[in-house]
Amino acid sequence: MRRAIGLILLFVLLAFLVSGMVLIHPFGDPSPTDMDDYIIDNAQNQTGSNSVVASVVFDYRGLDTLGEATILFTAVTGVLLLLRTQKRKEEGS
Amino acid sequence: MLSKIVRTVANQLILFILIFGLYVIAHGHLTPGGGFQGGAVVVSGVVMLLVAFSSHDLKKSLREPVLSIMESTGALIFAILGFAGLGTVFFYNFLVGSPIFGRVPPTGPGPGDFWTGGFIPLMNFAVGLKVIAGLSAVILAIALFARGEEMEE
Amino acid sequence: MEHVAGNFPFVASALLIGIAFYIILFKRNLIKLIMGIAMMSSGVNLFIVALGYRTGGNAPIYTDVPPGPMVLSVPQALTLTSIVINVAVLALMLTMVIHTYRLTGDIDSEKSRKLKG
Amino acid sequence: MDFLVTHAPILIVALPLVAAFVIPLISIGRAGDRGRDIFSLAVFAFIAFLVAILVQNVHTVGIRVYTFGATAPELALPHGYMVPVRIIFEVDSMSIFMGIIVTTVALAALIYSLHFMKGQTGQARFYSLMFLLYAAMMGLAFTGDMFNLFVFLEIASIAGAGLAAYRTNMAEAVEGGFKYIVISAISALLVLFAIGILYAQYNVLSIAAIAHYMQYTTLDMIALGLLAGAFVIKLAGAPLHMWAPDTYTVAPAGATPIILAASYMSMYALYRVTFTMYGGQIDTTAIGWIVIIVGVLSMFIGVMMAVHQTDIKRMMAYHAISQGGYMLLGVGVGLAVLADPVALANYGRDAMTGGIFHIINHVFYKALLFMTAEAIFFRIGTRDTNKMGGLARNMKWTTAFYVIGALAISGIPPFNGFASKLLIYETVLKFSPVLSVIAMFVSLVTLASFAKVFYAAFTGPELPAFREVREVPKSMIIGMSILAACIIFLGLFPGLVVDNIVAPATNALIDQAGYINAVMGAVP
Repeated sequence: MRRAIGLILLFVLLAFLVSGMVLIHPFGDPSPTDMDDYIIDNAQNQTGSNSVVASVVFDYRGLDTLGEATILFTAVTGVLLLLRTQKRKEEGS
Repeated sequence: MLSKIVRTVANQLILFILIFGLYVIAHGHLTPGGGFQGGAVVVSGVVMLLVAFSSHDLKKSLREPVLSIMESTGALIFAILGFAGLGTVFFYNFLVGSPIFGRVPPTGPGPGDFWTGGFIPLMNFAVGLKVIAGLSAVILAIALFARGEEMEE
Repeated sequence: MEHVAGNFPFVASALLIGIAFYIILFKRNLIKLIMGIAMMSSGVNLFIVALGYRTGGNAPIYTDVPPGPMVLSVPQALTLTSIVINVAVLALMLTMVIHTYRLTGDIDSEKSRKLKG
Repeated sequence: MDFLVTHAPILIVALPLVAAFVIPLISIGRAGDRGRDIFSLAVFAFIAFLVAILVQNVHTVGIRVYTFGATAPELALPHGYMVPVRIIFEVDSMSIFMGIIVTTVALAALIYSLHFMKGQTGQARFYSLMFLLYAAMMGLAFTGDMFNLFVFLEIASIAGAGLAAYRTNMAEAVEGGFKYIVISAISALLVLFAIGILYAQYNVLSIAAIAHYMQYTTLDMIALGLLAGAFVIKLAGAPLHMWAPDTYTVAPAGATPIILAASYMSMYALYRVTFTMYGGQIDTTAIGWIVIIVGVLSMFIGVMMAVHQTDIKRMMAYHAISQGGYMLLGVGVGLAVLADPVALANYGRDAMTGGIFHIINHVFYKALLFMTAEAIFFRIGTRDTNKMGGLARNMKWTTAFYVIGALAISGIPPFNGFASKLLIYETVLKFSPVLSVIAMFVSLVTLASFAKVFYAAFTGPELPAFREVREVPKSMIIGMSILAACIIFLGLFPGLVVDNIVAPATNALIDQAGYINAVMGAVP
């Protein structure tokens, strides 16, 4: 029973997604491209970097990369927190 | 621990992997690559050492507090580079036009100049440091835990 | 529907997400569940990076680039961020599965379950 | 001072991040514990001061725009260009309202944790994760960029899951954390997929720019469905609420209130998307009714599941789902009549105000209740209400705080729950009397449920096992009394709070044009 409901949900979701996908602009011809054109045209003289992707990652969207570095830090902190030595006796648990 | 052949080859190969990883990090602003990618390359070398030797042996050379400090330092350098732009705006690329990495290349296709990019190469180094330390720590911690050992606090 | 053939990459990534959902919903092994989430993230990354493709475009890096249009750069940056995020999520998930196995001796989601009701 | 005012939005997000990076460095070695506690408190006090500055600033000058990496913070659009290129923080009254909630709760939780965590392992990383979670929530509140929202959502999920699974020697804790991260990962990927769809059509990522160019095509509706589904999962809306009781039950005390607040940040994101990004042009009546139905289901299922729980924290977690239903009900009514100016002025705006006011009230009293539950657990080592009894004799402060929280959640005057619930009952009555009756009924069941636990745990004969039980340490009492004071203040002066904080937040949500113009004002 649960399996049947799950399968129906899955097919509804799939139909939903696939029907959406065929409505997107044709592959290889994105439009509009205002933001990306601006970045491709100005990346070199604004950031001095030849790699446009690097200038997007670190300059135009620098905060995302700070967030991304933070996520890595968070995950490492989480992993080391969970795999910690528990020599001292825990009071709370 | 694997056979002597594997260990010897791994010992020699780690140097090349390290150099390639550092090359990818250093040229992040000119070629495809950057801090994350180069860091992942270096960490793949660490994984190779983990396979060739044992996690017990590796624990002695890669100690957890050292990795922790390296990781925090990388993250801090990144954040401080963001803060350094606060004279104008957070994340303002304040190094463009300065003597350090401040050259601006001619617009259009070109051979690429290492001393360009403003703070981007510095950020690549910070992120590379962070990724190397962070992912090594995660992999080592999981490997040690699976063996029933623990990293020292 | 005239775009179906032209939009094949988008449809493929949607199908990948669908398969991933099947795994997440019906597989009880926790490792397979994590593989499902990894597949789902691959599907989404594929979708985003495919959005930025321009026919015949070069990689958006000016170092020794041949003449011609460049593909969009923002989707590539977003994908880069998203890949790292998924690495982090997977690392934490695997750690939790290791703990689950250590504490309950099982990685079956029904058998290792403690919290009910 | 000008410097602080100008850069307050980013300092509030970046300083906790730096603190989180520094904490592992300064707590290496044995002597680091005390220094770290002082450092954490000092940093947090400074951040709270910055939040106060920003609240004052936003309420006087209106929406604050902060563009990262531009030559001036207000320069959202590059010179002579039509679309924003860089990441933008956009702080309006609604963002700052969420900021006030999160900051207060995090401050109380931090102070509470100082004694709670003493002597436990892994403290440095625990505090580090708390700061990361706080920074992520503030970033979520302030950001004006869809992809940035996704990034902060992921930081919040990962930090929350790490905190929830903190007690790794209990299988339940690991399971609760695992459920949280699986649910978060799936919903975050749905959000990312929706962002991809929106980006494909408009080639912008800023919320204001997407709203400006919005065409309301089929694809936009698919994206709205994915976004709404993802956020309803994350805020524990009714059919998708199963993770919430598990996670809230197992998380350690200092972390539970913050994880709770994080789920309401998803509710904020849901409102941001439906009101600001899609706005009044879509068929808001249908979407409003969907929100109302989710809300009523959450209210009803949550309270019905809560009644027969024996685990005190699990009971409170189900009540959290139920109370979330009130917020959705209030805002759903406002959304349903958004296109009808007469009804909106008549009761819709007040219903929304009630729903939004309920967020601050609920986070405060539920955080207080979770803290009292953990205080009991801290002293007697069990959360099973059947094993408790007579605790009021030795734990007077905890008992008092529990009573305050229980009366507030049941909507008894003069506590704050009454103020917002009354606003919701009155306005919903004008919209649909049946819904109002259901809401009152749920409130009664809530009162019964908390009264039952009160009699079981705090009154009755003194159990021999608990004769030696002492009151919890001072820092835990201070943490709880901060929240108790806020509850009483909100209950005694609801008008003051509604006029000064809540009503501007409601207006900011409704005022889509203002949000767009703050960024896109220069576009012809």
